[in-house]
Amino acid sequence: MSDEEGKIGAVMVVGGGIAGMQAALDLADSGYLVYVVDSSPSIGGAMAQLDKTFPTHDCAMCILSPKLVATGRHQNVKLMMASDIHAIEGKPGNFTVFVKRKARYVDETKCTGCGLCTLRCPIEVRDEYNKGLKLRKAIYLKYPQAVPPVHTIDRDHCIGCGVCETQCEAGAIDFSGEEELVKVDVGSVILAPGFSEFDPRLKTEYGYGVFKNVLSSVELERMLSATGPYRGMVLRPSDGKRPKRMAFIQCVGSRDVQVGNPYCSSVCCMFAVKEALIAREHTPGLETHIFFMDMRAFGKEFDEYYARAEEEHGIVFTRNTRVARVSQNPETNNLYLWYAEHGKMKREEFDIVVLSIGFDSPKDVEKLTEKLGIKLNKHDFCQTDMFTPLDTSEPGIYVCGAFSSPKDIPDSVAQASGAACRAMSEIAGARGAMVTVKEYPPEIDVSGQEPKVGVFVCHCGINIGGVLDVPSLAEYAKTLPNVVHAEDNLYTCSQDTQQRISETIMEKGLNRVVVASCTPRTHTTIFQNTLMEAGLNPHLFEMANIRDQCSWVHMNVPKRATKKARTLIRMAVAKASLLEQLKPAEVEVVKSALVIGGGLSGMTAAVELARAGFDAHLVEKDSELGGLLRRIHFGCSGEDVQGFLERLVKQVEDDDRIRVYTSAELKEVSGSVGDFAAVIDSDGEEIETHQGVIIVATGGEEYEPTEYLYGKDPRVMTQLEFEEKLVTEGEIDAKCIVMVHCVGSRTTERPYCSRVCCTESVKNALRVKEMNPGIAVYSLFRDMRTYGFREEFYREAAEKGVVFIRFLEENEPVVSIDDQGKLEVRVLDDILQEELLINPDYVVLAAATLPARGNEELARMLKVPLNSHGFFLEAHMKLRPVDFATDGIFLCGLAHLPKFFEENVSQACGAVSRALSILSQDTLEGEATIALVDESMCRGCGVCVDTCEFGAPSLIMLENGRQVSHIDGALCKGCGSCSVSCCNKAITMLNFRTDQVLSMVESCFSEAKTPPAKREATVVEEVTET
Amino acid sequence: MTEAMAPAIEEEFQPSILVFCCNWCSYAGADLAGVSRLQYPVNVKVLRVMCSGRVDPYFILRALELGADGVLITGCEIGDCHYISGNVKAKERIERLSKLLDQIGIGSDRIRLEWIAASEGTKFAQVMEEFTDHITNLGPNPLKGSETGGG
Amino acid sequence: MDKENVKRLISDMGAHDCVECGKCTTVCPVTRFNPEFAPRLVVVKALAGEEMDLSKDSDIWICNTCEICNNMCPYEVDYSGFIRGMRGEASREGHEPDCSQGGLLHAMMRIMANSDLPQKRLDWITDELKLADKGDVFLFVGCLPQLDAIFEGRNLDLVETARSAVRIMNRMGIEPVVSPIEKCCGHDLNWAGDEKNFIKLMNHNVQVIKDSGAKTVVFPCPECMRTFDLDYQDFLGDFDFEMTHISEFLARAIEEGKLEFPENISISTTFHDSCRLGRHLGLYDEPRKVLTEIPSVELVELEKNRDAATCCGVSGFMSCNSTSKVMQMEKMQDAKRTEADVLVTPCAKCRIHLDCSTRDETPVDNDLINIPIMDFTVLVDMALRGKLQIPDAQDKEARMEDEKPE
Amino acid sequence: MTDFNPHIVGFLCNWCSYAGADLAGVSRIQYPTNIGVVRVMCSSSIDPVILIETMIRGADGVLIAGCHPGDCHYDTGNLHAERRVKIVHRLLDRCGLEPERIRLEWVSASEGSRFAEVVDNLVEEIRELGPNPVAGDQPDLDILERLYVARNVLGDFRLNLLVNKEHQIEDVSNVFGETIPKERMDELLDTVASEEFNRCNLLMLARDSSISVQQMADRTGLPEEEVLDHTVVLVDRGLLKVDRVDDGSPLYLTISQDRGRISTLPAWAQVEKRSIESSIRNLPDVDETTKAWIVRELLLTLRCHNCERRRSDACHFSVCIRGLMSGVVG
Repeated sequence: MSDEEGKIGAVMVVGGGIAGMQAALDLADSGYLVYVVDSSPSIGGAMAQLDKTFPTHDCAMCILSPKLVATGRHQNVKLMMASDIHAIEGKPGNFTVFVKRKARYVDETKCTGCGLCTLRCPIEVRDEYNKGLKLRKAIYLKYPQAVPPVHTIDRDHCIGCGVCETQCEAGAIDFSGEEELVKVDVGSVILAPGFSEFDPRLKTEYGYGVFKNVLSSVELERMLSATGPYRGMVLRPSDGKRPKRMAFIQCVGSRDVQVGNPYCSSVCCMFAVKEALIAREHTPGLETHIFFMDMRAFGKEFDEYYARAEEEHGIVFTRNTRVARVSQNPETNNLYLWYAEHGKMKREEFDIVVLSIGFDSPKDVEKLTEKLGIKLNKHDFCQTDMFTPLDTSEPGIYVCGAFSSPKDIPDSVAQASGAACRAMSEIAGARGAMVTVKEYPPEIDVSGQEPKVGVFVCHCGINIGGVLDVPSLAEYAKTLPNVVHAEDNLYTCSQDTQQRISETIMEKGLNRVVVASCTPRTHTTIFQNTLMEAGLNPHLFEMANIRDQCSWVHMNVPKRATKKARTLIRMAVAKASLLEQLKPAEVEVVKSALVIGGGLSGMTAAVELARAGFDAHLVEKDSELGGLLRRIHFGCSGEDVQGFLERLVKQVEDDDRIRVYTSAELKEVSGSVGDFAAVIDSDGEEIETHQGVIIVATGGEEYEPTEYLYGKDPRVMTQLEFEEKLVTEGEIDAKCIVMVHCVGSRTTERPYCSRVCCTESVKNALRVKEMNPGIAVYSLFRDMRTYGFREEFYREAAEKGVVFIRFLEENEPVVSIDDQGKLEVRVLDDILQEELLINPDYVVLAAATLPARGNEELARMLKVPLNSHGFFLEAHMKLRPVDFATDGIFLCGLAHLPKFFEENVSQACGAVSRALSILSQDTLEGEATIALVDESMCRGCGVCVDTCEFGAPSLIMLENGRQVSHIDGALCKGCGSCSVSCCNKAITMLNFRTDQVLSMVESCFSEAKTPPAKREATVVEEVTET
Repeated sequence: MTEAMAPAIEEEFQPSILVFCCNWCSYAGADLAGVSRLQYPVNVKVLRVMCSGRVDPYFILRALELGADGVLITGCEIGDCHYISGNVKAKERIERLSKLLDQIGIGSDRIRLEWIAASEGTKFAQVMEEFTDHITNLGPNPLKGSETGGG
Repeated sequence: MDKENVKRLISDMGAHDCVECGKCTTVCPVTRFNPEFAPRLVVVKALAGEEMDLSKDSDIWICNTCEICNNMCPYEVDYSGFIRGMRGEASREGHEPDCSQGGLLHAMMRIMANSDLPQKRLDWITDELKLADKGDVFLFVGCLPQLDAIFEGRNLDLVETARSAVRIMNRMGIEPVVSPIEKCCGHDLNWAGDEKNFIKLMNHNVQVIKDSGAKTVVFPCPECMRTFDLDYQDFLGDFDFEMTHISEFLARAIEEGKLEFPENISISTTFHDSCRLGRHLGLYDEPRKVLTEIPSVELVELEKNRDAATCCGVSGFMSCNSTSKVMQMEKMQDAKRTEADVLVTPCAKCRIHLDCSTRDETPVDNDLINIPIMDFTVLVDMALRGKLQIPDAQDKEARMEDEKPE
Repeated sequence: MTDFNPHIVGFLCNWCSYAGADLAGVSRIQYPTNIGVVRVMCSSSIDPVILIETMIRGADGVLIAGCHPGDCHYDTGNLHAERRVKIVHRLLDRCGLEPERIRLEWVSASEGSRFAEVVDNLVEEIRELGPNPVAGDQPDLDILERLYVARNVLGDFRLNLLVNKEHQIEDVSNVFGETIPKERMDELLDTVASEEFNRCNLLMLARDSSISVQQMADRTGLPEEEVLDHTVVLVDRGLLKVDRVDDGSPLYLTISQDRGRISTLPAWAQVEKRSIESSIRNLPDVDETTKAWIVRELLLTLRCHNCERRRSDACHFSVCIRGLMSGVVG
């Protein structure tokens, strides 16, 4: 169904990688029905193959699986696996998409992912997920943590012997499946199909596929992963030995016109550094060498990561070398790298050579685009432009992730949220139209009742039943205090057992449930759902992990493992008897937002918020809007930036949903997510506003250089000043111009890369050459970081005669004025190893981008952290780039990190989409397991206020003059640190109360002892045999 | 060593050890050890808490009083804590408790603090193995058998 | 709740004589700040034979057992004894009080009672201190080393009291006996009603002292002194060895001229009468005598002093709550008002609780309470050595500094 | 070597070849005495493991005789037998024994003379091939070990499933209603047989002391990268583990298979174990460890991997053993 003008409140996301998932979650949280279409049997995309992520070395699966589980189980997300788009009709806001679903031969509702079928399947196939280094069966799960955890039969290899059907105890296998065409009505479409890896075979000179020990970077990544072929060990495929020397060759299939990929794939430099570090961790004594042209470490804390890798971890970086070819020593299978250094041809021997392969456009992308009618750019990626980076050529169809241009995980996630925001703006009216809210029976109040515990022990097929004596565990459970019902079943998490559990709850009047099966980390929500369906508060539930932490790890001692399982169940029952029903705190959401900073990001955010139907207060400290954008005149391809700026400012000022406060400062902020109170000082006048969320877009400033005679000689200027000069004076009377890169960036004081200045310099150099090709332009750089498609402009500049001279950090160029008053620049050219002397007419400095001055003060006001360089620190560098740790506050633009125009626009839309996931709800539910203060016990000592990282506790004055602590339910995360730091235990942690934990400790060590006296009061009813 | 061959050493001292695991890192590491079927001694029993910062020194002393032969407190690596600094506080509290345990004669080598990340299944199994051996050599908890029982 | 026990308790403590005049309730410091609590009501309910809930949030646990009521009661009803009896009854029913530090202290004492573990409790002894295995004078150190371990963050250096006592004795030519196997005197367990474990500690400690052959036992801590002097002798009858608090011991030493003080320090002090030293043991004058004896040490009395002094707010780590905070604030403001340089207290536990209150977020202005706190014995030792080091007053910033991880 | 008098074991299917043999007897057609006959209900009831076991037991040749295709009393029994013998031939070749030592013949109930001819011809051929190198008191231990490996492979679920399903999939239809061409199935069976053989071989090598990929490759003559691939599979199956890593490469060790199963054998298996132990006692002087090892291997195959219930042909199998003992070696 749809709203008045026929808009449909649903979105189709093509591609289930990290970008697709982020967009789907944002849309689903904001009240839209989402169809995720992915050609592979489960979602996860390329990130699922990674072992660790740079620069934090987080384990990729650890940070990805919460998103996987959330997407897999979200009420408003429908996964359409092993499916592709067949055709699309209709207009923006009302599309009809025909989706072709390949047959999987496994019923998604029945398969529990237990894997018994794979044990018996006789057919072994090279596993694509592990790049062929490992084998999988004809019936397989793409990777252990796959979502949905449903197996698939690979029809090309399966000989149809039918043994899997005999093994499947859930009866989920059905061989009659065939391809079907499904019609789906959606309002907008988001394309996030990701990328495909460049086939290194095309670079024949490196011998991939011929020499055994030449690997692609993804193959090495699989080796490094614990679920990989060698369980984390790096072994030479030729002889299974551990390598002593490993070489990385960069730009394989990137920056290479010959193979048709002239662009830079943006991530391979950092990917190689990370792999080198992790490989050394896994292989003591390993030497790693990286052969590269430019080290493109432009992201957040990338440069420090690169510097640490070189100085602390001893990774050998061999600069500006393009490896000519690789040859092999036939006996030892070792490899020789041939490369030129200072004009001489050198040969170095290595055990393993890793090719850092670049990105290609996704497989069969032509089919997709011709069906959807969207245009591709000359590299076969999606055509977008600077001002609308998230829109494709087709209105109503949006793009995000690597398909728009090669990018790393944080940029993809930010863009995914951005695309979600754009997709929502099209169908703002139909929000919540197609979303169903699950109805639960009214909750029974059990507070007065005696604890009556029901224990359900699981066989989990043979996973538990194969080692532990499960029936005896169920019998033992019956003897425990407060237990009135105990049973064992084959698969407790299967749909039918769930049904039986809720019936048993109602029939026996159980008011506590204990399930002894697998890990609570993944299964608690399933069982809590069952409790709610039986009218029980979900927190009256406890799990005993007798699979992952008992049967699977004590296979050789089944008797003693069963004894341990009895202890674990006894502990769970002891705690269950003391569980209380908990109601999470609810907060009313004020349906408006505060945007701090009126630059490009701030204005874009305000416009998108208004378009989504919410009011925005836009606070700008200058007298007019625009921020740093006012000083940028044209884009790399000559786009009219100032024209766009005027249109944007007009759009902001004309929109009655946006209240603009210029030359205004934020005085004070209080409250928490859902209801922030802000006091704005708008040139003298104090205004109080209330809003549900805050978006920080305070932008950045250009660095005032002190080096290279800047400020002492008018002929030395910054790139922005030079751009203004080019535009205002129209032409330039000079014979020679020298541009110096990394001025103020990548120094000990500011050890970060300002990301945009390499491209800014190239842009201005091209404009100069366009005006007068006769002018000699020298560009002195340390690393050319024109990543992504900007590489084109760097090549164009070189072709047009701009001379690029590399200098090392230790011998920086020297700018001086000679006796005739002419400017003089001396620099040691790293390649030619000679000192050059140039007399330019102008020296243009690529000055760094600094965080805005007011960041410290604002950070203290909002209680959000800054990173060591003064930019704002986001909640998670990889997966929550636009959120803060404190809920309800979001971040975008230069305030997060210096970045390009189109990246700012994407991140601004991303911040809005994250904000909409809160604004679209009327009330917000906080955590249920939070801390509570017993005001009679509390001395108001303030220790908890200092302990808490989330600012949840605060000291309040009671009417009788006593000072006590109060904990804000919306902010408390339930970690429990404050309750331990409180000397007289005035703070109780719901669900982990001290007496609950102590009851577990006591029952763990008192085998026969009945629990201490005080619990004898509860008389155990006569246990009725069911 | 299979069950059948174990009867001879059945009476031999089998320590019972309590392990506090934090929900986000070390508990996930324990699960990964399970998923990869890494075998470790059956003497360890895990108690899940939301953060290592939730482990009160009294829980540990109470466990020792009730006859625990060893108590292992595990949490996220410093800097990885889901609640930013829960593990830092845990480290301080455990250090202070260790001094007290030495003074009253139980000895601080009965307890140990270990950081185990969610991806370190093998490390979890190793730590369980090492700590169980360490406690086995140390011998049973001297308080065992005395009916402290508390209150 | 066993009716017979309560009846016997009421008669033992003379509670029958209670005429409900309510004087106890008026002077009770707890009632002043926590209107729901009234000592009289507890006794009246017991007299009426009412079934009382003895779980951890019952009234019997809120009382600080500071014995102001005993002191004031015209009919000498031993109210604190009655409360201790009721707590014994509660403990038999398995109830435990809500202790600060999560019950760490009580657990430690129970462990000590039920085991003979090799303690490491003499690390505080420095070379300059001369001690003996056998001898006439026995110094009962008590739980000072353990308390230092638990409250390490506060760097109170409680064990300096024991060092000072030994230095002073060495100066008097006495080499005191300090026992490596001495255990906690069990004061907190006694007042928490855990009689079973208290008796074990008692028997052990008395045996240790008997084995050492000491004639006089000197107690730096008033709680140990009270427990030995009153509670141990209640169970075991009079001991043949003499028990004195360090203040009595020093007072007598000064009388006998064994201690002379150099002239060169001048300091104004005010003295906090710990409940155990004052009301329980009646030792009001001895500490004052010692302080005034030290030349150029001026003693300014608190507004509420001697038997009217209010309690430091917490006893046996059981009743630390909002009421105790207000009591501590009032005490510190009293001390500050005397404009003395330092507040001297004879009891390590009072020092812990008062120091804790100043380090908190305080409702009153900081400089109304920022008077440094010193231990009585340490002050005397410093005076003797002529080197005075006044510790700086603690406040919230100091606490933040201590807790910052290095 | 004319005076060599081969021992041959003949498995004759009750309905056709046994009747054929009787007919030869009735018609007094003479044939050499070297054959010891075991009557089985159908040629398909002979588990390929038994064929290898017979060779281990020292038989110089084995004859399997069944009904002509189409005549089988149980409809497709002989077709299964045919495929099983083909697999055993492949494995014998890998073990270094001449595949011709095991021969499959169709002899109908009416072909008495043909039976005699077959026996005669087989005896001659075996005589040329010479005695079974693992028979007698100095068995060729290398071949013996590989025979054990072959036995393990045939005991394993994977190869058995493919052999047993081959007929259904090639001739009738698979679960998708199609048939798989014969070449593809043969090629599949070839690769599976050699893969499983190599893997079992590696497990045998790594049984006592941990061994590196390099050493395994030298001992087996397989290329190192193939050995590495096999170690990956064996580690995943929980049969092999990385014992330790010395300077260059990881050393692998087989995880002992008893996993507590043997010690918790159900009652009937205990009975079976005693009967086998007693009957095996008079084997040629094989040392104790190999004997214990054989018992364990036999017990492993006795129970269905799937449900650990007793396999239907187990009792049959024990009967054969007793028959063999008395028939050939005695």
